[in-house]
Amino acid sequence: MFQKMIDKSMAKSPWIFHVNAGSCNGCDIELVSVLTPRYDAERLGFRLTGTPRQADIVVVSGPITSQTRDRLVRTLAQVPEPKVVVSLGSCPRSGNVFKGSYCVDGPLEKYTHVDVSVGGCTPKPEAIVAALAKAAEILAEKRKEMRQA
Amino acid sequence: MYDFMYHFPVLAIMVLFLGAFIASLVGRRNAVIRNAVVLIAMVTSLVLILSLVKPILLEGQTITYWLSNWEPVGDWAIGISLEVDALSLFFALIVVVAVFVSGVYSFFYMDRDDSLVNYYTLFSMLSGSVLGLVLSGDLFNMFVMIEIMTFTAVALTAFRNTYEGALEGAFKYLVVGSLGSTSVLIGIALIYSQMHTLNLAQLAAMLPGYDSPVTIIAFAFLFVGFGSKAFLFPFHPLAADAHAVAPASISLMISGVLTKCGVYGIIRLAYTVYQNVDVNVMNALKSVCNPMNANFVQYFITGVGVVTMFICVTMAFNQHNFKRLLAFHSISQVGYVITVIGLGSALGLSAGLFHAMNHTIFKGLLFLTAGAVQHATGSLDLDELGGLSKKMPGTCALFLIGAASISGLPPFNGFASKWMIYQAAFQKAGETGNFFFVVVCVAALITSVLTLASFIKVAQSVFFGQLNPKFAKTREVSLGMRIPMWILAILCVVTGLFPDKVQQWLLAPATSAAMNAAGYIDAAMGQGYAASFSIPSFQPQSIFLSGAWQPVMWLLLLVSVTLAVCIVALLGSDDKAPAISETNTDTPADPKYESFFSGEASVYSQVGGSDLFWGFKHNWRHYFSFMHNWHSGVVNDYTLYGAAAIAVALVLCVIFL
Amino acid sequence: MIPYLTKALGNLFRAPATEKFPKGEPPKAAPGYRGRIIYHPETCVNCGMCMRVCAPQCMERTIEPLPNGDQKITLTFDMTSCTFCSMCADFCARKSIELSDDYMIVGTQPEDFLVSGTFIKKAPPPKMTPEQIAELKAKAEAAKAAKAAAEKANG
Amino acid sequence: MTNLLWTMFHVLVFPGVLFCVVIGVLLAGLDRKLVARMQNRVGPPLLQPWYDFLKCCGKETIIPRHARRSLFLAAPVLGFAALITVALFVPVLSCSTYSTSADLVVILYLLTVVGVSMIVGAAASGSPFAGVGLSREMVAMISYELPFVLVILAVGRMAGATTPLGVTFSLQAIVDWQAANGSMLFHWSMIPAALAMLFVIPCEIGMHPFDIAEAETEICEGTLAEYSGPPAGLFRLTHCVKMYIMCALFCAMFLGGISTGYAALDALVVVVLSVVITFVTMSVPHAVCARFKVEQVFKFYWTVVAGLALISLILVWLGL
Repeated sequence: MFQKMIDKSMAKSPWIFHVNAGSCNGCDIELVSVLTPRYDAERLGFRLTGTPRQADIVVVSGPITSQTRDRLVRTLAQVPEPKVVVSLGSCPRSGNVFKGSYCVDGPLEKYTHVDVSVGGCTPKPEAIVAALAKAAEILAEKRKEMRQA
Repeated sequence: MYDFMYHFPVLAIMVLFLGAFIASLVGRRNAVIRNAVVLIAMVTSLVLILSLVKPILLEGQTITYWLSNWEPVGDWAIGISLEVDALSLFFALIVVVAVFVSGVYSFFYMDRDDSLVNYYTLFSMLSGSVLGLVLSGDLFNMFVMIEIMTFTAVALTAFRNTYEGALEGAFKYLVVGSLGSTSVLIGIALIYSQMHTLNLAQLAAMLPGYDSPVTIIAFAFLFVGFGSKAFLFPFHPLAADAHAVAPASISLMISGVLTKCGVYGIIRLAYTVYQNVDVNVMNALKSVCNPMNANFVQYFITGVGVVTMFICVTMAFNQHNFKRLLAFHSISQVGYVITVIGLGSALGLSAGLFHAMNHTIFKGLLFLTAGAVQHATGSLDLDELGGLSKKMPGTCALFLIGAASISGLPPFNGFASKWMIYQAAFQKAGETGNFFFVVVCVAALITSVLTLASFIKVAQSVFFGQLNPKFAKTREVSLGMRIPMWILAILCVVTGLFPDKVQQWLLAPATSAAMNAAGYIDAAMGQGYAASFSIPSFQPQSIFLSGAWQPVMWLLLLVSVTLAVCIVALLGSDDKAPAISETNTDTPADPKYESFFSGEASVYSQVGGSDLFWGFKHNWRHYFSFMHNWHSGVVNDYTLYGAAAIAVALVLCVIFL
Repeated sequence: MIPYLTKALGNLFRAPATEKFPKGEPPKAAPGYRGRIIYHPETCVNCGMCMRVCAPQCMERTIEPLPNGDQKITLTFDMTSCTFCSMCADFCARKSIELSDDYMIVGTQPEDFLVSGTFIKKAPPPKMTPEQIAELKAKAEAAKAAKAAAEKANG
Repeated sequence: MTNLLWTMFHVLVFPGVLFCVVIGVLLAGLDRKLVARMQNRVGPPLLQPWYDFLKCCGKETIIPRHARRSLFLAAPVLGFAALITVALFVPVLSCSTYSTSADLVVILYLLTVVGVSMIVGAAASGSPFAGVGLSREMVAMISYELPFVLVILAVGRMAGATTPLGVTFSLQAIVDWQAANGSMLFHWSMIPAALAMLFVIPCEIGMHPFDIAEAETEICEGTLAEYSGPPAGLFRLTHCVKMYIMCALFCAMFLGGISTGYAALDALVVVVLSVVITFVTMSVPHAVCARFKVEQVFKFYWTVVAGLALISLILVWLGL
């Protein structure tokens, strides 16, 4: 019973940790705006945490510059299982306008499995909310898989 | 019935001095014999004093021993006497237990030093002199013992004279300590010039009714002298300098035992000899037999205590040296004791005695853990140490017990005694309606929080956080060093859990004895002697508590709640997501187990020492910078403060008494 | 602080400003919003201008020759690479690229982000021989002459 | 036997674990909802803290390399248990379980134990952020302790003025005095103390404008920086339960003596009062204020709040 309750609440309380991997700050601002009254992601249980140790969803924005690469990998490793990785905006998947730069080590897939991506430069907050909601569903599924494994 | 026990006090003292003598004779050849001699001496005195518990503490007898059988003739007590009532025995118990623990610890702690024969000789002499002081029935003998105590302590402080500042610390202690001793001597001389006797019992009978400015001045001198032995404000900087460089076992002695001698002296002086503390029952008789202004003495003693405890705790905030920090706390706790002793109520006195006892236990424990850290790492610098809990888990646990005790966290003994202290101060305020005692109570409570903060700082700087790579090869100290610490830690818990038993068996008899001046006089000088000087007979005071605290019940509840939480956790436990820690330490570090540092690679980054409590220090920066300048470290200044203290005490006493 | 306080307390009795979005339809984007690209391959002439102006190089063109000499041209726009600058649409002479107001570019697979279109480019007719050219020229001149004759006759 | 059963009932159900957790979670959920509404948002569901806790239980617990494993895991359990024991000692209006065997100073220190367990847990985690966090937590503790102590003394004097000792610390005596003389809050000289206590509550709990120790944007959750999984959840739950306990303590100190005669009804009244106190002391400042700086918290508590408490103490001392 306890386990089922945990399974159910998994999708209801996903906490977000945001990694800026060299982003231009556009996506970061939009991610914060998701918590503003108009979009209010908190009503779905989302909360921005300050530490990866308590995060369920890691949101990565930016094209993974060579300066941030190691820090990103380390931070991703420090998130406890089950976790979901969301790539925010066009940059993490492709590099966007920074593609081919000497200091860009993208895409994000090279370092981790990306569960949900949001396209856009920058995505609209509604799109981010939709992506996070999807990520929460995936989180609950991962928890079930982890328990059955 | 206890005829043979009549000799026990003097034997307990002599055996220690004899131990010192024999150790110095044989010790140069054979370390084992030397240690055996010291151990035998310590154990013998421990057993002798413990065997006195039953007749004195439980049955309320008083043993008076006249050396060479020079009993008083014609009501003049000229001979040297030992007078052991419950108060003396209470302090003697503290002394022998501390000496035993410190001695056993020394055998393992001092293993890297040479010329140990000097150490053990001085150590035994120090022990003997302190025991002699608390058991003595004669003011001049007290002075002699104080002198032996001070000089052996000075020598032991400088024992590790290769340490930076060791000689300096010892020199300061010597100079300013001599000032205190001189003050005692002047007081004794003044009293002798007036009363023609120095026997405590006889003085206790004669002094209260004797209206003379000379005895009042003598009181000021004696108070400052004993205060300097307890390192009260403004003598506290000495303790810091001495403790920081002394071996840990000697720090235990200085903070746990020597300061208690000062406390004992002040209690004897104010309660038994001068009886100038307002012990409520005697209110009516006060105007008849005591010319001194009892209220003033109370305010004076309490005021000194409050200032001491508050200044020392704030000074401890800024220390970088583990033992220096402990030294300031040591004086701060003695400040608590002096504060409540000044209240003059039965509850206050028992709280003070309880705290004095607890202070020896927990501060001894803390000094020994500091010694263990020093022994294992060779450093005491709070800015440098860190993360030792992984290397020295036993010492860390012991330190946490000691820290919780001194910060007054339930259910340890520090809480039990501090709780009594708050009640005593607040009740005094309630009874007298005087706001001063409310301030005392608030200061005591705030000091307690600041103490907690200091010890959080030590815990974080020494035992938690990240291990300095410099100390990667640190090993846990030997069992021989941990056992004495465990003894003290267990005492911390036991006295904290059963304060009512401690109250019943130790504190109540000692409190009664301290307040029972008539009984003390009669035991030495014969029945009826006190009455002939119209010293009122003792009426036991009952203690009312204005609150309630049952540690055992709380602990049971805590354990049951913890169990309940654990059971719920186990029932709902999820073996798929267990608590995981790194298993393989050989392969390159797995970043999963690194501390989160915004994704940075794991580097040594310890937040500790002077980095902590910024918000507090920032607001108090002017006070701290003033205090920093005031504690100049110059021996001339400290001597000046000491002289000023004597002058102020004299002026105040002359004006108000 | 007082104005904040009154505002906060007032808000308690006001309907919240929050969108209903995750339940129900996503709200419409503002006019002029540049969202997911719509590509009309039927009008595309494969001029390649869009690829030249695209800063993040989000288009990929594959040219596949067909046996009859035609070319199958596939143009793929990667929405996770696009900056939605609308440069391609502006430069497209045939207006075969436009940016819609669909901002919901969310998916779990890379394919979810691809917009592609395919068209077949007819092979040009085969080259003419000199005789044919001469014949055509003669035809043209004959027509010219006939025209001139007709004008003369009318004039 | 029945005695043991009653003890078990007290520990597990009322006013122990179950009651505290349920009310604490509801209060915390309500607080979040109210803050959201005041910020013109919809806000999370009422049971959100409970979901958060359950979610944490389903996560992995990582023990970092620099952590001291045993203390790291024991600290949250110990803190939670110590907090529940406080609940057993705080009288719920006139209905008290063990409040005769504890007093205000004991409660003050038991609450300190809760804070210290969090500090020790943070220290044991070995993280530099936790180091900064515990330093701030301690400064916050020093800050609110002075006004708290002054309030306790004022209440103790007020309730004990008629007793032979002139003062009292006993919670039971305070509640009895209020039953006889009306609640503390309705004596005008106690109003500044009540105000001071209302300021102490959010700082003691670490609610938003005073959450300097867990500032997630500055120092990465501070004391909780390395906690993951069930221990982190337990810390959050402790936080929720503390909200209820501080409210109940305020009720006992300032609104005690009101009795309906039925224990269940009394508990309900306390819950309702707790909701009001939560709204006034936690939700409104949370919605209106930005986070204080460390030194500002200290200054604020040692000047304004301590001043309020001191006014009350002096008034009470003058017999007003």
